[in-house]
Amino acid sequence: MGYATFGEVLEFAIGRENAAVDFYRELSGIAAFAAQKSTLAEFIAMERGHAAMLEAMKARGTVKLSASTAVDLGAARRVEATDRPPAGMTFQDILTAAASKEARSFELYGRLAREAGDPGIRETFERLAGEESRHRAYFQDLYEREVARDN
Amino acid sequence: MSRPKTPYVAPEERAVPDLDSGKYLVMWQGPNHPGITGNMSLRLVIEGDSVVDCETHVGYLHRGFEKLMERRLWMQNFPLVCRIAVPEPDFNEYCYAAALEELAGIEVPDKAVWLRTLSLEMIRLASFLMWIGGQAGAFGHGTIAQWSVTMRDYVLDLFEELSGGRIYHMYIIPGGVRADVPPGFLRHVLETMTVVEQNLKDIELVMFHNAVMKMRAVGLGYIPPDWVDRYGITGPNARAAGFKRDLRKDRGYLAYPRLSFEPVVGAESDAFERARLRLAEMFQGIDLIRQIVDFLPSEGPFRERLPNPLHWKIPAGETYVAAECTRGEYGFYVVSDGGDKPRRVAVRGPSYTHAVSVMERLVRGVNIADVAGLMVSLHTYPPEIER
Amino acid sequence: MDIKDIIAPFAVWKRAFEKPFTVRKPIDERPGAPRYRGFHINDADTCVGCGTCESICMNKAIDLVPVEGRSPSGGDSGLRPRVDYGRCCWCALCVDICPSGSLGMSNEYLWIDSDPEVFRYVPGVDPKPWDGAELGYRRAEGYRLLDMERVPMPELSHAEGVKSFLELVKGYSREQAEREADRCVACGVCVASCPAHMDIPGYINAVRGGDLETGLRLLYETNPFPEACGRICTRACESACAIGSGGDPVAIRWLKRYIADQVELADYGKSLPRAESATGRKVAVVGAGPGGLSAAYYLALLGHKVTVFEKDEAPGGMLRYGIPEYRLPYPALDKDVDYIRSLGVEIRHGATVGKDPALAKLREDFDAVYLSTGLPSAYRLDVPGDEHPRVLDGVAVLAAATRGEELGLGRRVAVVGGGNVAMDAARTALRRGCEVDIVYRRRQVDMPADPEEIREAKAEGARLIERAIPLRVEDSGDGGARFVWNEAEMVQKEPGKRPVPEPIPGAVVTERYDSIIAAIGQGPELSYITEADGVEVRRMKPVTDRTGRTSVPTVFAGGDLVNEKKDAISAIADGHRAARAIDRILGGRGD
Amino acid sequence: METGILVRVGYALVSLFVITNYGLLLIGSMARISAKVQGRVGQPVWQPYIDIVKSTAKRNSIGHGVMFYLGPVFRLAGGVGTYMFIPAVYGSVLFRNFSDSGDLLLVMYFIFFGQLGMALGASEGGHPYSAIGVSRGLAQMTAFEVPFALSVIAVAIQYRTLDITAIVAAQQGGFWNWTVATNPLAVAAALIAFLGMSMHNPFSIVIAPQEIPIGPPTEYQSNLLGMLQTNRAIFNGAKLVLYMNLYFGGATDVVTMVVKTFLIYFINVFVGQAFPRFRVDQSIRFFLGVPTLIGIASVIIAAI
Repeated sequence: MGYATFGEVLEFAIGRENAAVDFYRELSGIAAFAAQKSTLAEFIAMERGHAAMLEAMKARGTVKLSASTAVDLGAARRVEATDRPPAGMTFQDILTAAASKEARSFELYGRLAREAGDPGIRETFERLAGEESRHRAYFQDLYEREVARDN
Repeated sequence: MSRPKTPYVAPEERAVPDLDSGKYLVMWQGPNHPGITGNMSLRLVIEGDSVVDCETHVGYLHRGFEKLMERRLWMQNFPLVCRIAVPEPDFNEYCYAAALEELAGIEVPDKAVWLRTLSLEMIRLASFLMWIGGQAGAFGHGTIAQWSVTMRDYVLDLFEELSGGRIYHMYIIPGGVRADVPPGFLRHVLETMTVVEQNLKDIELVMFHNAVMKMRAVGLGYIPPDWVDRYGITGPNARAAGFKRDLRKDRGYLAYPRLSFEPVVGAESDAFERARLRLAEMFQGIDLIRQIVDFLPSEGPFRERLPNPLHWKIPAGETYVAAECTRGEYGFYVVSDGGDKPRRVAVRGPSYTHAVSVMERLVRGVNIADVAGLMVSLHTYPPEIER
Repeated sequence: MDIKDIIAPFAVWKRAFEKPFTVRKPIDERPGAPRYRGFHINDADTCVGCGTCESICMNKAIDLVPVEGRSPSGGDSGLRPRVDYGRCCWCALCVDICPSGSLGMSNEYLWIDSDPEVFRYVPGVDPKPWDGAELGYRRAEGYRLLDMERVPMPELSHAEGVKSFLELVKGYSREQAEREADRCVACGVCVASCPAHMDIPGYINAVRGGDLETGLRLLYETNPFPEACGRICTRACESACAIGSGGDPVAIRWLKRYIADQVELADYGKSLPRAESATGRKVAVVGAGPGGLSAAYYLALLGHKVTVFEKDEAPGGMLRYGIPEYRLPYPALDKDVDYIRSLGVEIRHGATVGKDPALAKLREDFDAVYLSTGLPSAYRLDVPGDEHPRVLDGVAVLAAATRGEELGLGRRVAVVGGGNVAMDAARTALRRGCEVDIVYRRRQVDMPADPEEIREAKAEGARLIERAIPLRVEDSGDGGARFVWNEAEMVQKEPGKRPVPEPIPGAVVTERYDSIIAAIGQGPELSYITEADGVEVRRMKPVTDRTGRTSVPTVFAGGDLVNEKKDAISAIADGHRAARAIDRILGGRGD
Repeated sequence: METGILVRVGYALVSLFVITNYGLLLIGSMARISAKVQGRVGQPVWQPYIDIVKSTAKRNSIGHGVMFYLGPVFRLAGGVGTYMFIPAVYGSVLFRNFSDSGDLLLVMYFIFFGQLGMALGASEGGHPYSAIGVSRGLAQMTAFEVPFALSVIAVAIQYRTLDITAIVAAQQGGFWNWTVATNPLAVAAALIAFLGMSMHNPFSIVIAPQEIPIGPPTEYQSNLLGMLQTNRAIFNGAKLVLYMNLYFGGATDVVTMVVKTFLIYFINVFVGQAFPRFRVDQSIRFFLGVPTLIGIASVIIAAI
């Protein structure tokens, strides 16, 4: 494990959030019309917010995220999507992509937490995992409400 | 007590006493006088101890029912009509319901017919019991009044059990009745009838074999038979004058054609005769109630389905439905213009005839002490005068 | 004088040796009879505050008043009856008529207080010693003042119905309609629950009185699609109906249909209003569905020139392309649309806004634009293999059926989803001779479809497979597809939320189908809104205010595209609301 | 002598107090018995006390002149006077009252005195019909006084004295010495008159609510009514003691007095519950008929 210190852990996390921003921005680039762009812009803003929060955390040296893991709606497995939705992507495609991305982040942080030797770092990863699971739940909830209404 | 060979009959012409002569005294009896069976008032002109002239004054109880009914839905009038004759509300309920059913062409289930008959006979008995207390009380015999009012309360207990109300039963609803008999009710009816019958026998012994009662009542308030049709006298007042008239027989409504009874008829036509006749009718009523309990079907619906009471419209038409109540012919004349409210309702209560026109003439020449007893002997209920 | 007359009266003394009639403590020893009509009791939770008690009370002793802790919601006015015992005559007609059966009477008859105000209270809300009394007056068994059973609607039998696309529901006769209308107590709870706030008691009253012209006028005041809504409305009103609290709700939908069915289109003009004069303002409506055409109707009534842009070849939107003929026959829909057209509304078919003309052009050419494009495309199944050619789009299948195209569904068909689209697709497939399985992720009770639709789909022969989570679609190699799902169980994960299906490990089922129709949900088509238009869109919905106005002052939006309910009547309500708002920005008074 | 008088006055007051309470309890218990006949549980025996306390506690706001106030005073004076000149218990110092100071005639005068005072007072009550009520009452009183007076005359002739104590003394020594045994006709006439005097049925004419409820009970209220109610107890007691002395051998101790008077009073109730009431003309005709004849017969028997 290369992320031994608290700062490094946060750096890693910030990196991932920024990568997410880039991901959505990339999607936005191929978006065909305004409504898609506005949806993606919303998600970008959300991920930017996470990154900013982590930055602030790093600056203060405290972690304020809650460690409780959000309820897994069990749909992550089902929402197995590629990172690159087609150009004519629908709301469904965007939500699926976002949810699966959050799910992968959650799994990653979870693995990192299990592997971390230092209790402080483990705790930080667990908190990050919890945060990502909440994001994923948010997207899944949105999916349930807006897309799969009849399902 | 022997009756006079030619009873005194007041002349039809009203004497006009000269009130300024100092010979007469104008005396108001009522409206809160205990001898006036309710809120009405008699303006008596007396000379010495006897009444020279009488004028009845009503209006103390006027609530304008007939007019109120024109402003209420057909079904909303159902709880209203019973208030027209307080001690005997069921006849209002029956006449109103029957009139509506006739106009709307509704057939009432057999069970409801029997339950209605039961209800009417029970209230007849209660009403008579109240009357007999009044009659004894008017002559100062409070003991009888106490007994009979208790007996009436027993009958009202039955009504409470059957309908949920003691005075206003609101049981006979257009289309049928409101509920079947509760469990054990018929047994209670028979038990109560035994008690009432026993008590009536006591009353008969004490009140009708009583020297003082006879002194007071015999010969009092003689109604000549020729008055009956002229004044429209009905019920026991007419039967005591020798007329065999009873709507239960003559019109044969409800289950009466299927019951066995003969109208009681008298001859002497005075207060004592009327009292005796009513007592006989009470015994007859107990018998009728027993017959009804025997006949009452145990199964079957008790109410015919009616349209939504909030929108119920009755086809245009008019009808008059009458029933034999304790005082005589009780009738409802109902006119519908096809709307959801009655166009006009007129109530024919026997008290109007008896307590106003007959009373005014009958009371002339009577001792003031007898005015109350005479009035009660006509059996009138002021609330039904002012509907 | 008889000596007996002097001796006999002394018999009164016999009584002195018997038990007295009266009792010492009447209140303790003599409770009211079990049926006694004493002070009221009310089960405030069962009560729906319909106020029928208030209507029947001949003394006006009952008032419906707001009470602490209850707010109006569908089917509950939030009010509760307050009884004034200065007026009450204890007739108990209120108990007899109470649709929900919540009102009763205790057998308490004694209550003394020096403050007269206390004798006016709300039973069941203001606590009283007799609350919940066992004894007291109740409506007798078998005695109702109201008719709690709906007049049965003549319908084609299921065996008959599944053979063709004939309309199933035949409609009420005059006698039936009047009898059904008679059941209404005109409480008006339904009005609040109707998205369009139709004057339901008003038009039911018109049916009862046989005054269909008034009825039609009342219908058109809030809804220019009476024929369509009279058949396919989601009828929130009937769920709210006070009669439904103790029996079958009044068949409000069928009564609406009855009015519209009975009046000939040619006679519509006699009872319906028209614009008094043209304002000269022009409004463009995008989408000729119920929402768009409603907006067009009310705008036309206000004197504006309305042009409707519709990409399809016929008007009606989802009413035409989404709802099968057996539920809403095209002549009925045409009647509604034709009347709207008769007011001068122009419908341009084959005009796909965004391509031709562009939204910017509409904004330029018209004084206002109303967007009512709905949710035209079905979402994918979203499982591996969902792009298999035998996986079909439910909405497209229904539209193809409308166009009379050959569907080519094959013999065995799976419909995935539990909404009305799924039911319609299933029943359409049944009518095309297919064997249909409806595959749903949760249970039947969780299905968003109208229970009646589910019942009928099953009755017509569809097999319902519950708790089946789709896993993937595989090619069967013989021109069909294998549908693989995982059986699930319902798990209550979070208290208060609906239970969630959890896959049972290993319980995987594979079935071969000729076609798999996906009907899990529909999405909007918003590509016609460009960034340059400046219409703010959030989560694939144009952002609007209460009146339907978007961030661009002259552009309004409504219907399925915007609202949460996503049904015809809500779209109609949106259209009406937007029409009034548009009128206001065009200088009118908006009414 | 001075102290002797004071002691006697003191004794008389005690005697008056006892008879008042006895009278009230008697009324209460008779009401209770009447209730029993009527099928009721009835009022408490002490109800008359409650009534008096209640009436006396009420405010009086109506006055109709001096005579109106004096009416109840006369009435009470009549009651007290009647009692004061009758020996309540023969041979007892305490209950001797002032019996040696007056004779039967004085007592009879006092019986009338109260009624007349009442009539004067009530007539001034301001009610136009008061006169009717009072005249009905007085007419009946005049009628029942005839047999009563005849009976008293018979007794006076029989015992050759008008001194009540002497009359009682003459009856001592067993039942066969009582007037009821020696001159039953006189007793019969007196008892029938007593029914009228007590205003129970069938002679309850003045208080008949169904006829003319006009007269003292309607005109007087509050403490004046309380006074009348008190008098009713005293007056009843006095009359009962008088009857006991004249016809039933008097009493030598309080217990005998209570038993005898109770039984005499019960005769009223016994008849009263069984009959309705006469009209006033019937009542007068009645008293002047058979009871008067009996009275005359008793006088003749006593004289012979």
